[in-house]
Amino acid sequence: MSDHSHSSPDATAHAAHDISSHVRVYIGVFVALLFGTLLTVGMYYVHFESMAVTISIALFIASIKSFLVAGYFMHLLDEKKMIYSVLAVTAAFFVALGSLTLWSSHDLPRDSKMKTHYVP
Amino acid sequence: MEIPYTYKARPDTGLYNAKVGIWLFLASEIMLFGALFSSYILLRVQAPDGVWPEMRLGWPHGLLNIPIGTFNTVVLISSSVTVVMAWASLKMGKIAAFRRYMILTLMCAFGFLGVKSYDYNEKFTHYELRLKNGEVHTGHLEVNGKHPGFWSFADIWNLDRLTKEKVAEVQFTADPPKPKAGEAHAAEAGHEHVAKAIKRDEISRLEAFIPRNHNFFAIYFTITALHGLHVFVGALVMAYFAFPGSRMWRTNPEQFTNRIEVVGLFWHFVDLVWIFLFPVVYLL
Amino acid sequence: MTKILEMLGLPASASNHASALDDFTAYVHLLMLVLFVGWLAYYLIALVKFRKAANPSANHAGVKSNMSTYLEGGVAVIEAVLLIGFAIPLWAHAVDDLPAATGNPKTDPIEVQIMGMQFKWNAHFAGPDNKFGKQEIKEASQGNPFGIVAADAAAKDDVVCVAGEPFKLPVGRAAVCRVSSMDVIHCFKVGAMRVTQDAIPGMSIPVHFVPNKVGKYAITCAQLCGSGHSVMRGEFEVVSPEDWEKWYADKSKAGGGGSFE
Amino acid sequence: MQATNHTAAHGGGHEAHHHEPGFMQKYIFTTDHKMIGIQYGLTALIFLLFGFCLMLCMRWQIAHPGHPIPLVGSLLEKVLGDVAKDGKMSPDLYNSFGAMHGTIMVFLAIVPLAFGAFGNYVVPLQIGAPDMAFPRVNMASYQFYFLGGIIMFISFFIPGGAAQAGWTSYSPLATSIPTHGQAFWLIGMVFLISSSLLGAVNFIATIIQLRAPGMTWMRLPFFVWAQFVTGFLLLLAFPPLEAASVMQLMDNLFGTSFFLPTGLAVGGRLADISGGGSPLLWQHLFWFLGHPEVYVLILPGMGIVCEIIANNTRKTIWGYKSLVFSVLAIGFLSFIVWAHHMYLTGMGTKISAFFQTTTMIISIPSVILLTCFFISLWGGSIRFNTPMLFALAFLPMFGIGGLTGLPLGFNASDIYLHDSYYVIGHFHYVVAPGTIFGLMAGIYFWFPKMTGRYMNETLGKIHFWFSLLGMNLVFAPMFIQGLKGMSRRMADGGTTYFGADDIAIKLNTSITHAAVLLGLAQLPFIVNLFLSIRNGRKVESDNPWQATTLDWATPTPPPHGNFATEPIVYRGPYEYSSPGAARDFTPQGQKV
Ligand code: HEA
Ligand code: HEA
Ligand code: CUA
Ligand SMILES: [Cu+2]
Repeated sequence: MSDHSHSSPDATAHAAHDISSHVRVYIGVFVALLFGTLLTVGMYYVHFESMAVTISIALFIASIKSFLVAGYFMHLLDEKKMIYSVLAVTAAFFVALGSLTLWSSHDLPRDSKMKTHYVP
Repeated sequence: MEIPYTYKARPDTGLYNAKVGIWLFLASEIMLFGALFSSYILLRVQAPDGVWPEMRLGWPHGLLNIPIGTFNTVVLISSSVTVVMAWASLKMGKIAAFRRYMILTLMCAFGFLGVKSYDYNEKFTHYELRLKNGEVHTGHLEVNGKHPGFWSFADIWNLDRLTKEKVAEVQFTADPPKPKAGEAHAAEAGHEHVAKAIKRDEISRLEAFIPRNHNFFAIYFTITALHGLHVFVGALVMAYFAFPGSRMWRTNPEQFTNRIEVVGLFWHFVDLVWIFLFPVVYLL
Repeated sequence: MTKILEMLGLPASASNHASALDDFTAYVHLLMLVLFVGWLAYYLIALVKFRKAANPSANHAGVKSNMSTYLEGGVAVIEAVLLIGFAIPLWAHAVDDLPAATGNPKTDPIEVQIMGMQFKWNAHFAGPDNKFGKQEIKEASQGNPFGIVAADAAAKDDVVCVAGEPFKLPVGRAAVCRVSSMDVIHCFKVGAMRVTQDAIPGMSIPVHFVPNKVGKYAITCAQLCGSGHSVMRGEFEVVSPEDWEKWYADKSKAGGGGSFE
Repeated sequence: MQATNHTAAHGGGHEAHHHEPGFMQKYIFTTDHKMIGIQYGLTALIFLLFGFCLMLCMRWQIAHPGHPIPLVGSLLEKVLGDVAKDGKMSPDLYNSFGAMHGTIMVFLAIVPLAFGAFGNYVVPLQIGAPDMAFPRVNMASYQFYFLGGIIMFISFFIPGGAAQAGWTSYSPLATSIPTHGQAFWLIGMVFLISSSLLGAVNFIATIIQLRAPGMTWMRLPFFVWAQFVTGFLLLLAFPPLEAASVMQLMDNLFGTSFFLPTGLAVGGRLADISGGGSPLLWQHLFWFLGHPEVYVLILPGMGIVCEIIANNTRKTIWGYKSLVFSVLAIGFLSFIVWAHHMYLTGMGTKISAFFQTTTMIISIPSVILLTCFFISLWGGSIRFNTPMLFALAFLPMFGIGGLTGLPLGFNASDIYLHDSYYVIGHFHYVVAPGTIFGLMAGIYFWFPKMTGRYMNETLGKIHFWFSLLGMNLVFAPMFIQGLKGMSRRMADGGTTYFGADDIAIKLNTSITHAAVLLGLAQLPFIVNLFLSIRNGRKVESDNPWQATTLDWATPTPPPHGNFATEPIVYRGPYEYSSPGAARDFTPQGQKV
């Protein structure tokens, strides 16, 4: 637990110049986010052969953007252990929900039919 | 005894209460939106290949208005910056700057909602028309000389309603033939809109771009509406803190700053959801 | 062991794979029984021995031994054995080992489409030509739940039992039931055969079994499906192969899938 | 409670500037965790009774299908209309009572009682906090719960009646019933889920932030640990059901097809829907909540039982550390076992092997928990007062329920037992003589703290023995019915399947009688509860059970703000009969 980091909750501990250096970071992040948005949209107009590539690129950019928002705007890069633990658990369960549901919709008894009407 | 750590950090966790609270709340929100995203993926993966609407079951592409979506993305990103700047202003003790940034944020929030409702309306007035001979068109509808569906659910037509109101014929302006996936709206300019009369009896299905039309719209409206609700609630709370709530600045600046941080966290989360939502429903 | 379960009410089974399942269920119950009786005995002794009157002052630390760790480890090991040795293979057999056709019309598995419908079970056989008639969604109706296209040549000899009419299966020959539903989720359960499978609209899932006793068997619906759930009961009869051939041929001639005009 | 408020109010440090709030402030719109706890408790008990009354009507129908319900039949006909024609229970009514029995018991009775009431009342006291971290959120949480309850209750009286698709609300059935009962159910659920979310955020934040000085994690009473894990289960498992509820509501009201596949027929005709949805998606989202939910039902009960056993054996809990790790393991694992409710929806070998392996793994920490409680008895000096009797009975009852979970957890044996009365027997053993007993134990145990008076022991013992008898006579025969192949949710009690002469059908009647007995056994409790508020024997001190945890270090009843002076914690929670100590208990807040 690193108590003497920048985001020490004690407001008075913040020297003003400290904050203004933060502000520069925020502006930088903002520009990066705009750039990411442009990239995402641009990617849409450039046609990739496979859907998989398109999806991967789009999600990759979205992940970077969300990393920036969470990391800098939400100060997650500089957060306390307790919050990390909560988020880690949440992330694990989210992944479990998505992946196990998807898996079970693909691992069916042999010769089962899906996606179709009941008539085989 | 008073409740401790309402704004001072607890030494061993390094956190004040509301910060713990908001992160826990956001964790539950992750599961909420996560479940919706998972459902989206599952439904989409299970849908057979094929491009809607030519094939009833396929997952549609390029039906949403990308420029509008992009614009809204920029709006939300900007609002995230202004919120964090508002908080930074408080940290530096500048209440006036704080208020300016909050007003900017609110403008972004309501701008987002306004654009979003325009977007919704565009969908409500757009139709998918299936003919008994197997042809499928999308386009705009004119019934008895009126263009239906302006900001209103009740105006939306479907086959049942045509039958009930004994409409024998509708005028249908088909969209331009789709050039390539993804450029549906870009190409609209060069197209001449000619309405064609279509008999009620030729139609086998008539449905606006509303949730029941296709699961794509179902999920699109459900997630974006839920997201919009978050934007709306967040905006209300921020409006409160920007004006009446800011009295607290005079009595307890530290607690007030914390509150803005907490509100900001919520707002950034809403932004985060949109960052995924935009490519996933608009682009892919 | 299975005897004990039968004394408790488990009905006699009538399919080839049933005894393996029943044995397994019995092993699990044996484990449960041992744990329960063991702990209960300990528990009662502890309550009597350490009641306040007999033991006015408590011993702070209590038990010092590691017995419990071994016990928990033991439970874990037994569960692992049951899991890997029995449950998973049994399940793999149930869902993966579909009996294969060899081309011999006398011994090949019999394919049946089972369709749940509020509140009836329907069955559809391919008929003597071994080919299911064409089926289409838009043909489906209450009377023709399988959506058979009557005009199709292959459909003419199909054997169809709708509206709860009992059907028949030959003894000793594998049956593959492809279970589905047209409206809500039902559950195809034939207790005596030890088969259960949800009937889910939009899906068709096979279950297979080899009936080994002639007799009449009830199909129940084990999933809540509406107001008629409790009366949604079907029936089939397991008969000798000769009787079955006869029934099959008669039924096929009597109209079969061609009757849905 | 007000009467004793002053007689026993020797709360020395009751802050002087704190003026007495008015009636509304104090009892209705209160932010005091203790009053909110009591609100939760009373509301939940009323719903418990209501859920039981629904079940009595159903049990009558099961035992005597098609006969008018005695006593209440004509009343039901009057208020509910055609579904209760001639005072008889139609299958529709049976289904809606069944669905609502499940829903009410789970979401409106047990969870609010276990988590809302006990959690609210006891957790802040045990960790030495003045209140919850967010008192107003706490109030909102109760109000959401109350609203959700009202919506559920109203749904009985709308045309067509309440939801009929079981508490599991499987699509497409849930969407194909042409009444609005299901929509009410879904909206009600959204409120209840939101309430639980607010509650969970509050509990977890409180436990993380407001522990008194010296109250380290490993000094937390086990009850607090149980509530902590429960909080996480609520926090992370409920939102998916909230999402699913919204989606099913869309299916219901706006004609979408999230959970409806292509080609669905209603009444033999192709339904006018877009299709393309997945009925199994609903089940996944439901059970993703559903399984953690069952641990929400049991863990607080276990916590209570642990406190009471330690107190009444006068000895530390054996294996505190393994208890804590087990409960954490249960919490974690409970998120990845859910599909054991779905084995028979069509699962391949791999995925079902995964889920049954996790199911078996999760049974191990449950075994550890029980083992620790059992071993804790050894060497104790056991007092058999009413709370202890309930707590002791919890152990074998949970044991039966848990052990019968094993054959359900192995998919091979579940093939035959799935959706039979065996399942009903399994989970009622865990929730009824299990959790309810745990909660009863808690009520008898903390009643003196809440009111300054004991509950009557004689009435308590009558309540206990007849409840124990009743519960077992109700639920044990269900295993036999299940083994005989009787399916659940049968509006005719299974007569169509078995014919009236079968043993299984005969058992129906005896179970119904036992259920009536069980109901009668609650009368002494209700009398006891209300009479003891004013007439019970007064407590001799603030710590009548001579317990060690901080909840007993407060004035009785605890005033607003709870503690006269900030408590400081010096030791673990269960220092009973420590060698060398003057008394047979050493409170956590006592300096050496
Ligand atoms: C509080 C509630 C609760 C609890 C704790 C459990 C615990 C368990 N449950 Fe249960 N379950 C339900 C509530 C609960 N369940 C409900 C409500 C349903 C039905 C839902 C519906 O369909 O409507 C259900 C259904 C259900 C099913 C689905 C059945 C079906 O529909 O086909 C399965 C299958 O795996 C299962 C398994 C288990 C297992 C393996 C455990 C394990 O965690 C159990 C572990 C415990 C032990 C192994 C006991 C250890 C004790 C000892 C070793 C000592 C014993 C001796 C003495 C006491 C003397 N449960
Ligand atoms: C926590 C959950 C819970 C609890 C406690 C109970 C408790 C009981 N349940 Fe229920 N039950 C379910 C959850 C629960 N049930 C669920 C989820 C289902 C499945 C529903 C479905 O199919 O969808 C079900 C289904 C179910 C069935 C099967 C119905 C069917 O499949 O057709 C039966 C049958 O007998 C039954 C019986 C009982 C009985 C006799 C009790 C008794 O143990 C009740 C004991 C309670 C009391 C005796 C009341 C005590 C009252 C007080 C103490 C009041 C005090 C009041 C004041 C002071 C104001 N239940
Ligand atoms: Cu079909 Cu129950
Ligand atoms: Cu479970």
